[in-house]
Amino acid sequence: MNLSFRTNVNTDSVRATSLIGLRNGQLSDLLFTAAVWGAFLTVTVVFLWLVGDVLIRGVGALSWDFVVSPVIDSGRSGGIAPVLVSTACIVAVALAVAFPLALASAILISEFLPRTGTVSRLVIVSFDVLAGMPSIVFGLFGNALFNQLLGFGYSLLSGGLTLACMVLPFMIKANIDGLRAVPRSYREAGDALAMSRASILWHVLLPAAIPGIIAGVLLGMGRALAETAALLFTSGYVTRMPESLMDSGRTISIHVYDLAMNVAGGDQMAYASALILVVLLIIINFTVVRLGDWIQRCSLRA
Amino acid sequence: MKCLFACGRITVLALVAYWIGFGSSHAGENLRLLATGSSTVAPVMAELARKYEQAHPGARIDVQTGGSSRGIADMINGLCDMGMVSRDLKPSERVLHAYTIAHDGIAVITHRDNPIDVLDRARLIEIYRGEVRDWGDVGGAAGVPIVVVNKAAGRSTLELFLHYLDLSPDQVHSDIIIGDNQQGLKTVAGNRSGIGYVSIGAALHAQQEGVPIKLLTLEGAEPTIANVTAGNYPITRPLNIVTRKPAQGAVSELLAFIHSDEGASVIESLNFVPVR
Amino acid sequence: MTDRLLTWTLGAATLVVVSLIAVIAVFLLNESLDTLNRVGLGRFFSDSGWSPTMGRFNILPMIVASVLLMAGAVIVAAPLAVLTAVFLRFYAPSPVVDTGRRIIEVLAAMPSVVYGLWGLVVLVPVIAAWQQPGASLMAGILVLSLMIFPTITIVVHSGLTAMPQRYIEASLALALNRAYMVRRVVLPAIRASIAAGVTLGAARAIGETMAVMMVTGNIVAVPGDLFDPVRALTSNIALEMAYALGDHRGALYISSLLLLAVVILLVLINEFIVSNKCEY
Amino acid sequence: MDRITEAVTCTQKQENTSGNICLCTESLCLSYGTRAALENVSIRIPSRSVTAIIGPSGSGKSSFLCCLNRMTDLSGSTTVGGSVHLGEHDIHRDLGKNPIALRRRVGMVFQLPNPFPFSIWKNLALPLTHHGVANKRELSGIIEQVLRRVGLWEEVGGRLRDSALTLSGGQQQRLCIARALVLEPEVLLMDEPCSSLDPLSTKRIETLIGQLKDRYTIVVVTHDLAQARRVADHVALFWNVDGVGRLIEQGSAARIFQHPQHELTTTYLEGQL
Repeated sequence: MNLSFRTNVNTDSVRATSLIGLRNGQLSDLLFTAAVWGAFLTVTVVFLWLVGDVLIRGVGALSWDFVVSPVIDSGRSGGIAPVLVSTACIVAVALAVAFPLALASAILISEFLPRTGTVSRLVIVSFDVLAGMPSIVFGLFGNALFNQLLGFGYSLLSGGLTLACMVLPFMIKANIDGLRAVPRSYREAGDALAMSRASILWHVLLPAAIPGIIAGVLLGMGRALAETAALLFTSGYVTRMPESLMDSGRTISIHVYDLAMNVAGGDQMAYASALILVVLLIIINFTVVRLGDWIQRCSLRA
Repeated sequence: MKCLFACGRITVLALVAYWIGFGSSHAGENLRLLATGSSTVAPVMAELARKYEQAHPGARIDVQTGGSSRGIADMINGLCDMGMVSRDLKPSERVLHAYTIAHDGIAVITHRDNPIDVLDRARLIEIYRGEVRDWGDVGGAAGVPIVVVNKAAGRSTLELFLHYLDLSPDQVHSDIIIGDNQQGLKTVAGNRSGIGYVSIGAALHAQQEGVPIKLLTLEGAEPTIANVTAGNYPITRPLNIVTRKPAQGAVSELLAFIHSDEGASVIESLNFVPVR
Repeated sequence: MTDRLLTWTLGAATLVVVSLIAVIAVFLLNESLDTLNRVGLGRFFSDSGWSPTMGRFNILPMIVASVLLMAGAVIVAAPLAVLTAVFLRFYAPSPVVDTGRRIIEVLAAMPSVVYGLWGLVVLVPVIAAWQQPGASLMAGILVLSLMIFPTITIVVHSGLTAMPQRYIEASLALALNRAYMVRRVVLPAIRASIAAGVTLGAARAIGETMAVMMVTGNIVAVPGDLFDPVRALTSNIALEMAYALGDHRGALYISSLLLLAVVILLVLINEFIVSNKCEY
Repeated sequence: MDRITEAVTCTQKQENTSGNICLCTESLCLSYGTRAALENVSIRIPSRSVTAIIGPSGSGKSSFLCCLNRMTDLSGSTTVGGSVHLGEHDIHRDLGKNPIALRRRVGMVFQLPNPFPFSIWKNLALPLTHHGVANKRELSGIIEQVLRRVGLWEEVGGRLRDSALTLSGGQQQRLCIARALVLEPEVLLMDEPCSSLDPLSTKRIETLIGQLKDRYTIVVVTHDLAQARRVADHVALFWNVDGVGRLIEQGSAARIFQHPQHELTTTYLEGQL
């Protein structure tokens, strides 16, 4: 009360400069503050709407039976056991193929190629292109190569191989980050001990880079789990328990899509499956982010 | 590091074991068939396959939808063992062999709450040409826009329906394009002002399941199995299985099962007309 | 000796990965070439419509739809993303910062099919109650902008974090208020990050298939307004690939080449922006 | 506000300083969270002269400087006790809600030159447009004037559209001084302005400080005693006593350097000499 009065009196003496500018400044400051809060609140509301929708509609149909029962009547009843098995197979194939390739490329790029050289620039750009490529294009490629040319047909194998191509750039990037976070002094210490590059790599660098490597695997897993378009024409979408990798099978993402689009009365089951998918992905993503923070802290400390 | 490699090794071993184990355990009676194509045929085929598998342990018949044209395309590309096609083969497709397993018709559907019960062919043409855009103009609720649901190209239901209306695909004005029968049912059930057309068998089945749709009477004939069987209903079609070579082995065994009395009862239970 | 073996192995693996992009391009080209020779590129833009089974191959309406979807999504998402990033960096009270970060992370982790499901079941009926048929360009733009929003936010936010504290100190010492500082100093200083985020988001938007296919109605036509249904290039491939034969299949592969070209362009722009980013 | 003032452990002899007192603090205390950084600082800074704040690292010199234009508000966990008066205004009470108005009157130059990554022109125009100068001719007038005042006009007058980051370190620092001057502040705070510069640039800045003191009250933090001797009219020595920064002695430069009264001052001056 008293305070605000005095403030007014005193700003009068500051008026010699330009008070109008200040007043305008305060107004625009207020508007801008409102805008950033508004943006964040909008995002929060939409987020709650989206997550709440999935949670509320999905949780009702969720039970242990749902996880272990076969798909009945196109998914209107029963559960998603075969879908989970197919998903696991496809993701396993994708990771088993992509992991060694990704790790090897990451080691070559971060340890053997000069960081700013033309070659590594070119390689990195090609990874960026691969990372940005629409998944449906991977689907077409996989269909032409794995399904038809190599004769795998609609199968978990075709789907897994297609996804392997897709997750490669993400895994490589995470692995590179992990390796680059290993302090330079480790390598120098190894060199000073006259160790060979191979044994420095094996005994020093890889163990130190494990968090990054795990982050890469998880990232690839997340990408693979979330993918739909690339699998429509490679793994197919049979709903039954696969008996070998040459069987067709659908991942949980495709199951959600199919229930939502093609099954009248399938919405609740779609939401239940979506809830499982979202929870899996959130767990994976949080682990990756925390690993990333940890890696950054380590590299800062070093 | 060691732990990581151990995990990797276990995964690889498990995968190999899984693959080899399952691959070989059924080697003796290795009957594996994949049927792809028409979403009208798919539910019938799936149910027939289930019954057939019960009678023949070890047999495995997988079914995938995608439209009649997919059945033909997959057959030509060698991606499936049986193509499902819900129409007659075109002259260019006659290199394939077709086996009719049932008959079906196409029903015009609206939402259950739509007051319309009957539409004649001329009205349908006006609606699908986009000349009539309001339900009020065809005797329904005035002021409610008509949302025209149309099938995607390559679907035989589309071809037959447009043939019946004597329209070319360009003449059709549609608001939503759908693929499978099931998607058509779902779209119309979810939109009170929608109109669409799907397989009679699928529509009747959905209605029994409580999906809120209504089948319209066309030219005085209700879309029922009886009318399709008697030939009274204006849009009917055969449901076919196509193969590249004449059916033999497992496929012909399956066809024999389909044409048996047991097969016929399965087909009837799903509101389709078996081949007599 | 082991070192040489190691280098060769690593080199071979990297070669496989790097050549993957070439292999993909070759496959797509191989599947398209026959059709390109027979039909000619011109007809993809001049035919009277898209009905490939009848030999008419005009993909222009779908290109227009894809571009509109991408532009619309960027126009909606980019300002929202920039404001949110600014909020998290300069305005949010510290407990809100963590919550905000989590929200962005979860949105980023959400698979496209879940966005599609939400769009189909929740958003489309809301729009339909207002403007029939609901499944429309508008629905596509909203769902896409929600999808690319976290991508842009994360890139812009890391740009803000990387920006040196001394610019902020200087601004405060010059008696700039917070809004003015953000608008005139901070945002111009991180414009490269904003551009990088936008190109990344745009690449994601134009490549998205499932969510778009589920909410746009998939009519092949140039939309007259925001509430008309459209079909994106990607959705077209997903819808028709299953049964496409001959030139029809070729046409789909050609549209995928087109998509690939756009993405490569966006990635190169992004690369250019990032590599020319001033090092403060 | 009425913090109990403990017995000051050092003699703090107030002496008559020539001219008006522009800035003065009364029992100023500052803590970051629970860690105290400054305690019981009462200082008088005469106007239109150069006051040098000297002392070893960690004695709270920079923290003290930040209290004077409330840059301490920047981090949320700081608490400030005591009072700071600018002219007759208490900067916390009278200008309480509005540090912006305070910072218009108290400019600041930092240890590292921090021009914005924009053109030279935009660096100088930005604060002006914010404070309501929109006329382009007026802008260029002010910009030329301040650039001349810091001796940069001859060097960069022809390339105002170039990025400020292309300038040398010394030029950047003079640009930052110019940028602080465009708002015509009463006080100019300088936090070790030469510590990142080469001797030649340092000399230019020192000369500049000498020229500017006719118009502005200047407070310079420095750990370079020689520099303090060269530029300062008044000197205040800070010391880290048990982890907390305290003011040990203040007075005219001539007196402090020739007749230091506190033994810490003597030690510090001897150690450095």
